[in-house]
Amino acid sequence: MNRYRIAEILTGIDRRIIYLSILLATIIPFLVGFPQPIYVSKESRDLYNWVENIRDGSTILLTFDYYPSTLAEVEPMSRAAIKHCWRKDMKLICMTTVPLGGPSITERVMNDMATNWAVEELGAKKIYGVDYINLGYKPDYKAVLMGMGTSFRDIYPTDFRSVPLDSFPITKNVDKYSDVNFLYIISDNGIVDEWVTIANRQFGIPLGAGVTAVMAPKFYSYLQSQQMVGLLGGMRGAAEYEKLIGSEGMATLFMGPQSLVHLMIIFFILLGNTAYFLGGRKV
Amino acid sequence: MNPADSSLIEMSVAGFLILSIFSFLYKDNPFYRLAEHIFAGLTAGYYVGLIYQTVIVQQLTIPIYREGKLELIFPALLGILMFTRFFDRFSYLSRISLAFVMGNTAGIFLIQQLHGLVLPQTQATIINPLAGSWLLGAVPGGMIIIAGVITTLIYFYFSKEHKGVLGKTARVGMVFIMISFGAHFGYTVMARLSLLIGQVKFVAFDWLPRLIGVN
Amino acid sequence: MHDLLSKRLPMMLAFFAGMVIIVAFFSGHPTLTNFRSNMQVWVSIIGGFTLLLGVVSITSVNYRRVRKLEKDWPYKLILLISLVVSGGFGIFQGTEAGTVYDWLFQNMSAPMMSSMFAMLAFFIASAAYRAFRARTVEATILLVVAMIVMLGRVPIGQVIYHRLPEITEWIMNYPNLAVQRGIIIGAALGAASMSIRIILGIERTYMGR
Amino acid sequence: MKKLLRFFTPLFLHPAMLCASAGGASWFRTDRINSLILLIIFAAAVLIYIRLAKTGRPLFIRKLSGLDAMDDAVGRATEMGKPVLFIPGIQEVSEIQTIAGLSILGRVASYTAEYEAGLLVTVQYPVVMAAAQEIVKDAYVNAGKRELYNDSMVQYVAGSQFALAAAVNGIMTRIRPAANIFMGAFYAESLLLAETGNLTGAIQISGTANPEQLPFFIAACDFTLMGEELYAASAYLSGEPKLLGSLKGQDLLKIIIIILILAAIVYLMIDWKALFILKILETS
Repeated sequence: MNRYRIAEILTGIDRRIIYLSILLATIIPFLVGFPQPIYVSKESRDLYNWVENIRDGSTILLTFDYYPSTLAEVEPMSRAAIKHCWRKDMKLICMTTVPLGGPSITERVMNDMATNWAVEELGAKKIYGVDYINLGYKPDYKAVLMGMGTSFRDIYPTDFRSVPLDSFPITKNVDKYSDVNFLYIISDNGIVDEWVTIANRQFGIPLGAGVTAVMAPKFYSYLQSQQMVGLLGGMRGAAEYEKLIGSEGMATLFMGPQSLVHLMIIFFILLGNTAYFLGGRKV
Repeated sequence: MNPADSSLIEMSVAGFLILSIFSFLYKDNPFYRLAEHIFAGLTAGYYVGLIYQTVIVQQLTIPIYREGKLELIFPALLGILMFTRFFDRFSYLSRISLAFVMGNTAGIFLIQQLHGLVLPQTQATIINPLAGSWLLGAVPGGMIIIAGVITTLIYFYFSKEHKGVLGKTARVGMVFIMISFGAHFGYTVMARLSLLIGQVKFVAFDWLPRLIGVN
Repeated sequence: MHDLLSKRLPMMLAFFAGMVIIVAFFSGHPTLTNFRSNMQVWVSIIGGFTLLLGVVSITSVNYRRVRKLEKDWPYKLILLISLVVSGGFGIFQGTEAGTVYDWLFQNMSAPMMSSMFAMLAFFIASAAYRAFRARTVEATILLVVAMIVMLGRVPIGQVIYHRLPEITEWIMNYPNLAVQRGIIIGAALGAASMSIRIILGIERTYMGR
Repeated sequence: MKKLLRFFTPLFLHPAMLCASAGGASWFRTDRINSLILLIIFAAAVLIYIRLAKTGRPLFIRKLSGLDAMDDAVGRATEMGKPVLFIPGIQEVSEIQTIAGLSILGRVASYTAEYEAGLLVTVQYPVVMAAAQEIVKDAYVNAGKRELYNDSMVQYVAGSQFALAAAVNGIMTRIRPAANIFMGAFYAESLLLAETGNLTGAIQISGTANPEQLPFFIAACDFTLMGEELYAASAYLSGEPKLLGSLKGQDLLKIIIIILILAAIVYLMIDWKALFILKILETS
């Protein structure tokens, strides 16, 4: 059998076999367990330390800027962030700039954390309007971010449930960026740029972000220019944060399958290239 | 999704739709098309509910009635003007609202880019090239950053032919760009796989075991 | 009159709105920043109506197909029914947790949207095998770095070679950072020149001419 | 009415008051003067270059290698007797990338007209279809090959992102185009298109400004226009003054930035106490 023949056989593999092997690679680690030492990167540690050093009981603006399509990657970040903040008894003002699903995801995650996690871990429910609030969504994110610099109430006359902001203790004395201590962005899209260039640069509020791995490489540039205090990149970043706050969750669990599928993909790239070179660099 | 809170019916609805979408991997089929159309319909419906509550009720009705902010009728009219684009004869009227929004966006954008990005990013590049990380030996990180930024800018410089020194610099820029895109590539693969893992976990370990009564 | 409404007024408004932002930014006087803030409320409200444009066009297109019983009309009918149900409950019952609207989203839209993107994992695997070839020097560098990063960012990479996470971190923080910065500056200049053209009325492509 | 007046008053008051209290801290933020200077320099550069381009002064832009490759691809298609497939992205015509893609389509169409190679364009929106038909027709008329043009060269493939990818993949495997050209805004489907194209053995040339899709195009295509190169290519091909002028203005600023960085670093290396340089660029 000459090398061209081998190359031909290799290129002839049906794509469904590849799909199946990927599927198996995601399932097996759940069943057998996988080694998962997690190395905490500097950008995650910086974010953790920054939040850790904020005074207990401060007010934080937490965003849910993501679509349902990336839930698996970013929801663990939101949960880890909420845990960290609530352990420090911080007040969370939540909002979203994503029309499709943003407000509903905020509702679900916040309510779940407030009623389930808070009771288990902190011993008491977190109360809507006192410990947290969901402002929901307003159209045209640029206008929203700019307008909030002057007054939250102009843009958000009410919360997501149409109750005026003045009727909640949490927002009584909060009406612009300078009234909150930190901006915690969890996002799966380019909105992070707007937060950095509007909220951070023009109104001076410090900001940290958890983003999907697709977005992450870009934001390293903002770390070094100190436009951002820390960064969580993808599920891996979430796992690192879970390790930092000492509460292993979904992201840590997912690192097992993640390891194995990465190996699979690398194997496929190498195999494909072997076929390519054996076959005389022709497709 | 928090499977612990959901009933079996809820999980089954979700699980069925997930499998319908994934069936596209085999080939285009009626289940996929059904899911696709339900999805498109629900998405449009989601917008209707969302805009009604957050804009019509919260941004218009409540402020106008409770606080007497009558001037808010104008943006509402400008918004309605947008719909003239469905009528050929009057479609030009929609430009009025559109231009107002575009002007505002452009103004914000302009300041964002120059003040929020160009200045601070330039400033952050002015660093001591000899300081910084000596990790991986040889070249300090600061030098890498300076060289990378400048050669990348040169690569995207279009006013001169890439020949001679300029060509060599641009070539270096190209290598830098490929390293960065390699990182991007790795990260993107990582992201897509994470999403798959999330879905597989729901179907194979939360929903199916409950459906067949193992759990 | 037609010329005024279709061309001159829009251009004047774009100029006015853009200048308000710029002047308020450099002045920082409360009168101006408050005015700017009010303007943002206006823009946000108009933005809401813009989002509905898509809904109107999707409804009319599909309604026409159903009425003419074109091919695939049952699918289009299902689309319309989903739209009416979700939108109707959203308007009459509300959108917060516990409503039908919320239920439809959490149990139907969200899982489907997640799956759409999760499907890409399979496509990437297949592309990794068939299309990602070291055919040029550029592609080779790209693939090698990609493999290092993919290993360096998962626990198994650390097991294979203990310095892989550090190497990955170095790649992200130095060469990657530098290139991203170059791209950010270049793109920022491009976006800024576009904005200048819109404010000054040189760029009117968005108006559909 | 009163409320309305109150809303608009600042506008009328402003210029007068600005003059009256020029230099006063409350009407001008001196800490932002660096941004103002940058804005003025940049706006001036862009506007002057646009004016120059309008007067017909030739402004040089280097030719991009991807464009040459496009000519070769059309040539190859002619030899093989197979068509060229062109996709101007999957966005509406209001997206700048789509516009750039369409202006590149004009060039490709004039080549296919000249060499009498087949051309197939697939689009996702009706408006883009109308625009693409117009552009292709123009190219064929200008090349004196009106009789070779027909409207079905531009095909409307409706539906979602993945439905489009599936349909185009079908077309690719059936007619096996000699060359696939992807120019415009692409998202997750980039991977699907490029992979299938690769499998059918076509020459593939791509261009997009969406950075997260670029790595996939680079790995799977023969030539890729990256980010700004897409815009440069469209300015080069369309020769429109506003695009050319802006590109030149941006180029000038890039050079200024490079010089600024280098000069500041050298100065800082000589005298590390000269940190005021960094202060000049400080934003607030």
